[in-house]
Amino acid sequence: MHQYVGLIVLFPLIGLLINGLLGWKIKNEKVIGSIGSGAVGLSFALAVAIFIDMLGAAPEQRSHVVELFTWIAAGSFKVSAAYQVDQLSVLMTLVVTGVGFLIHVYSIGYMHGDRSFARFFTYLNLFIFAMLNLVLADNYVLMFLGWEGVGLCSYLLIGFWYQKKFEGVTITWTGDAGNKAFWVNRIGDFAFMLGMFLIFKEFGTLTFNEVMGQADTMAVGNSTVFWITLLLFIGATGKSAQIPLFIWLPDAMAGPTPVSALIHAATMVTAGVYMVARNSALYALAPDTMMVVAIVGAVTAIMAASIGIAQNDIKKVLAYSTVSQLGYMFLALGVGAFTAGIFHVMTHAFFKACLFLGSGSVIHAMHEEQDIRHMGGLKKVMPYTYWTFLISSFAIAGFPPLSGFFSKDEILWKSFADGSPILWFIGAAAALMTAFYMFRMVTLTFEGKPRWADDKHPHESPPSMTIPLIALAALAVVGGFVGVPAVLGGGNAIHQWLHPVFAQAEKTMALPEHHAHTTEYILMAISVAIGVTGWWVGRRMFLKDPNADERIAAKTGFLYRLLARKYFVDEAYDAAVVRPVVKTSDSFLFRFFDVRIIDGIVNGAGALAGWTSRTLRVIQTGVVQNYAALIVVGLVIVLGLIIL
Amino acid sequence: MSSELIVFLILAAVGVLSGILMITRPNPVNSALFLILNFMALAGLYITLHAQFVAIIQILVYAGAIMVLVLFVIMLLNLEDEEPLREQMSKRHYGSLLVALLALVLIVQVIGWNSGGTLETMREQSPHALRIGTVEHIGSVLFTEHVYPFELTSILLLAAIVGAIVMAKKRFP
Amino acid sequence: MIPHVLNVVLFLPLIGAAAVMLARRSDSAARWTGVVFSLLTFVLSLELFFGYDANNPAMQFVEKVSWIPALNVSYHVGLDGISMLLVVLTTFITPIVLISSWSSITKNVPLYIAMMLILETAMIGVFSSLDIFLFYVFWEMILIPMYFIIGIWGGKNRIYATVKFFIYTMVGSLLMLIAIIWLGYYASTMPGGEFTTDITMLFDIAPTIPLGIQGWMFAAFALSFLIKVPAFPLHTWLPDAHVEAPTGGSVILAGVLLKMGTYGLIRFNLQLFPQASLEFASFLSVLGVVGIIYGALVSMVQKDVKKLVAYSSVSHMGFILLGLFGVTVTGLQGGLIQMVNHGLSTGALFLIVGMIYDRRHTRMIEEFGGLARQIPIFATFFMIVTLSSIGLPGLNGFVGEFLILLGSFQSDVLGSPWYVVFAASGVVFAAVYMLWMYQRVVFGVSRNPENEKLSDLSIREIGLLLPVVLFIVWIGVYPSTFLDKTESSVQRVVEKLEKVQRGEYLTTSVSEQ
Amino acid sequence: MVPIHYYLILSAVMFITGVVGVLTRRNAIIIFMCIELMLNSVNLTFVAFSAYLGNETGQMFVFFIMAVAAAEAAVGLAIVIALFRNRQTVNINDVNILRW
Repeated sequence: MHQYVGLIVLFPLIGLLINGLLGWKIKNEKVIGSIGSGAVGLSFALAVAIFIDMLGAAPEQRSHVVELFTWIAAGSFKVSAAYQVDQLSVLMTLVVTGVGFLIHVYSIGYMHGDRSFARFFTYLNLFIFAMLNLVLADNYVLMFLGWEGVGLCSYLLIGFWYQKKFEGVTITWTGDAGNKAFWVNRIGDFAFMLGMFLIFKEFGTLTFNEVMGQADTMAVGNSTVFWITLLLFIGATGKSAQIPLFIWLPDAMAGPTPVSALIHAATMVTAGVYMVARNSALYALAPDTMMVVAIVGAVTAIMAASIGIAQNDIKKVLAYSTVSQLGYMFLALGVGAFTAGIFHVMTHAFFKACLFLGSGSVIHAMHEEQDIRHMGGLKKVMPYTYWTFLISSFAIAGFPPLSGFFSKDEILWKSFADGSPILWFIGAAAALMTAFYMFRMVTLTFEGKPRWADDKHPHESPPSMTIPLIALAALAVVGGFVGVPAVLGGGNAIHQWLHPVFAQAEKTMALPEHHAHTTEYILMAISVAIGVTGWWVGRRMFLKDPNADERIAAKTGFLYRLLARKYFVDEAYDAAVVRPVVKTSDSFLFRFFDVRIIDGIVNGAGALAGWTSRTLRVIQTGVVQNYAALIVVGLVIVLGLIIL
Repeated sequence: MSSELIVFLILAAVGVLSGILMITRPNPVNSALFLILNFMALAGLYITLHAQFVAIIQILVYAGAIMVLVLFVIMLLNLEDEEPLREQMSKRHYGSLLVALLALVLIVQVIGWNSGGTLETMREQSPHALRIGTVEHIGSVLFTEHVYPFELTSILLLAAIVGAIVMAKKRFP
Repeated sequence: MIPHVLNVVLFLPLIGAAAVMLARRSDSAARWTGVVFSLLTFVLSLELFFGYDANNPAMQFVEKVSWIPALNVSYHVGLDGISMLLVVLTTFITPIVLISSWSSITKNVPLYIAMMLILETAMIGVFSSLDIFLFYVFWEMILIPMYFIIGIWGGKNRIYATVKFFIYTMVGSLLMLIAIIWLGYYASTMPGGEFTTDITMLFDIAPTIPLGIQGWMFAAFALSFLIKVPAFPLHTWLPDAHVEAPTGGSVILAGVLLKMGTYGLIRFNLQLFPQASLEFASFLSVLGVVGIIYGALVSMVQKDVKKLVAYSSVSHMGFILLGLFGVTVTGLQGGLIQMVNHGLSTGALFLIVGMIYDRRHTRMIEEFGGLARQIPIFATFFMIVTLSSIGLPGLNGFVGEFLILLGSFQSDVLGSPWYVVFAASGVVFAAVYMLWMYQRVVFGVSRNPENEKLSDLSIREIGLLLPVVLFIVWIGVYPSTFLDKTESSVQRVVEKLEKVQRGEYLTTSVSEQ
Repeated sequence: MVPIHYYLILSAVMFITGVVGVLTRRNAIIIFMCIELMLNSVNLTFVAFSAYLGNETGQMFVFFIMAVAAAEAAVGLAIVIALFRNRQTVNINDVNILRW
């Protein structure tokens, strides 16, 4: 089956071409939506088929490379448009197409009546196309194509309602938010490109298999590999919204909600995690980078979670939650738990997509209202949304036996066992905050008394929106069972499945086996307790007093403002980077250097010639006698020279 | 002082004086008449140089044809007198005068007052001088050796005639 | 096979120019004549592309006729992969330019068409000359039509721009003329040598010039080409020329004329003066890198869209310069494909700016906004071309920039990764200035009521942009079509330089012999 | 005997007289006549050399110079007439159209 992998990528491409070129003529939303969703559905079906096919094969025969054509070749450099079908990429493909398909279906309902309906589905298909290239690529360059491609889609979709205003630091329009996302991503991509150059210089190839093959013989701690992995990781911080490049993701919420769910929660932002996992063999060679990854992940997790506490925009809360969860994933990667990271990518895709779609359903019902302080009591009005939202919230808070529990717990356990207790502590603290802000949000949105204006008439969303919600909630419930750890008597199927991909890295790192289950049980209990505490506090506090925030703000003062204003990171970047660059470019480089100095010299040379001529022109009086007199003067001079 | 020298000096004095008077008269007619006198003196000098044919041509063409044409134009235009030279002398005029005199000094310096250089051998006229100035000799040389320039001269004169007519006649409407 | 196809391609536009002047009674007759001739030239030039044997690094389609026997100057033309690609680019762009001026040029139409066709002949001549003297003649011949195109059909400040353009170029090319004469003279001092300007001969002779003199020769040639490129800090003629030139002039200027500079650097500087090239490589690469960043930063703060695109050219051409002087096959191939890319994408950007200028008679960014709603087709094309310009993978810009950066990163001549580190930051800046401009022009809401009345692109305008976009995607997805053609020629250039670097190339000065 | 210097110096004096006239007078016709004077002074030099060298070429020159002078007179005076017709003056200070 694997040789048909090209078709998985081709279907969304066909979908986007049909909708993009003929969408304005089709006009019928049903048809456009069906084409868009159908294309992704077909890809998903094919991915499932390949997956089943692979299940039937022996573990060592599950990895294949399908080469389509030579893409770029110059000198010693050659890359192909080739796809690598292995356990990791198939898993990611399943998540991307599966969740993607559900969100496509949801969008048919959500985008109903939008004048750019076809454009929206074109972009969504383009995104799936790019994302599939990213996860299926067998070399860095093709991966980079997907990498930038998803960035482009993110840009296009954030600014999809380009005539809408959006508030943010130095942001007025949704398009500005799109630009910010693209620019910040580009900074990451810049590092990614440098990483690629360095890889090519070191290994002479940019194909994953060949690079990993050569890496097998390298020594741990190689400094080139350190730089390679660090640069790639900086690329990942851009795409996956980690410190220091996380600032774009909260503003990316300017886009339509399905976009937030698909791109800015479930798939694209996990690309960095996938990329690091794909290069696990290289990272294993660079323990220093691994440390950086782990620390960045942990710090991002707690920082974003703390910001999430003080946000009132339903999508902003979820956005910071996403950043925080991504931090977990990197924490996992950093301590060498690649499987756990990918596992969390998968479960996170389920429950976060569900949460975002649920929030979209709420926003839809509330007529574009996003402030949770003006909601409340929606439980009765929109039960499907409420229940799915609640289930997903429990999942993210890590309540057993929901999916989030297994993946998050594995990360925390590994960070304790293979990392350090400090990392575990930060992770646990972030988990507490996560549970707190999630239930603060759930309570403010759905419970208590309605606080919305009288002219609003919330209603439950149409089936095209609720069915994906239910499907995702179901996945959020059962998704974790593929990774039940051994201590709980599970086979940890996902670990088994992914093991061949990470075998090389694990061999290099040679992590110790942990046989003492006691610690694991204790930690598990603690994390369950944390989840329950967060839920209880969050629910109690805000059920009693929906304005509890104001009391806290009054009490803590600056600390609260710090959180509410997101640690002033945007302002700091603006003052430290954006403004100085623009100002220097404008007043020094352009107005002074270009116009005054260079053009000054050029025009000065011209002016000098002009001045000389003007001076000499004085003798050109136009009076014949003067010319004659000058002739005589010339005669005198010539004669004088003859005599002398 | 030989008689030849006396004749030369008289003619030279007439030539120089008439030249100076020519350039200083306010009235163009007077100037023209002094110029004719100057040409006469030159014709005399040509005679002393045994160039009879040139002397005659000088009278005929210059004093006769050209100067008559000039007088004719002056009268045709009915010009008023220019203001006296004295009153219009400006810095520029003095400058010109100075430069011109300087040029004269330098030219004379080049020639040498009475001696020096290659001119030293030319204290007397060539014995051939008598022969080459005759009409017969000039004619034979002109129509043999210099026949091409001579014929070309006719084209030049034709062009001058056409040019003069074109420029002097009234414009086409 | 068409016999003497290069001669035909070279002179057909000139014949076309004569035909246009004969048909000058009616503007539309002149337009049609011009378009027919330029399209015919393009079709014939396809024979050059498909008939070119990619495995043969030698000059092909060679024509040689003695011209000035006393100086050994001959009409000697021929193509290798490098020049073939640029010739086809020229013949591709010219019809587009002619059609683009269909309704925007109304003054003295036949003369405009004729000038464009003369320009085409001159440009093809520059790329195909195998005799420096002939090259110089074509090089200078470019100036005349360009002078008139900007000077007659340009904007308000056109005379200033024209004179600046003219004098900048002249300053460079006069020094080049001196160097050409010196080269010819040097050839005559070789044992049994005679005065020659034939580069196939000079390729062997010139590298033996002692390094000191070679440096001066290199500088004389390079100055001329760097002005044309234009490399920082010799670029200030470009924004003025672009802003004042009519759309067609801008397109041809960005699309082809700038390439003459980089082409000259490959053809003459690298191949005639290899030792000096290696000496100067890091200096020129620094100029390239500074140009990339400087152009991008200055571009960012422009208020006039056309000026912004003009400065972005400085940035893009900086990449090419870096690619050439990294002296690797990868980098040079990238530089070459980037020349084509820049011609396509910046050319298309100027077309697009011209289209909006025709409608609104302004190019100020602040005047627009919300165009996506009024004129969506325009916005779509604008988006694709913008993305190509910022080097999005899958479109052409990426292939060129990536190969250049990759090549220079491996370069032994440069020997330091820092060039690439700084140059790659241009990729970030490119996204900043292009998308910022795009955001302000196309997204948001209209800041001027005039924008509400705009009409979307006509069939003619779509027809202009479609082929360009097609090639933008083509090169992005399957660049091998073009890279394969140039590979062997580039390999030959690089091998020569590598030989020199290893010291294998025999350097013998005249005095030693 | 009269040495050739005398003729040459006389010629020079007359020539400079003509130059002074050209430089100082304003009436175009007088300037024109001054030029004739200069031409004649040169003629004198030619004839003198012709006589002293015994070579007729000098006189040939004079002959052709006269032809040229005649042509010049015709054209020059035509110009003066045209000028007067257009400007009602022959004062060359008023005629400075050479100045751009």
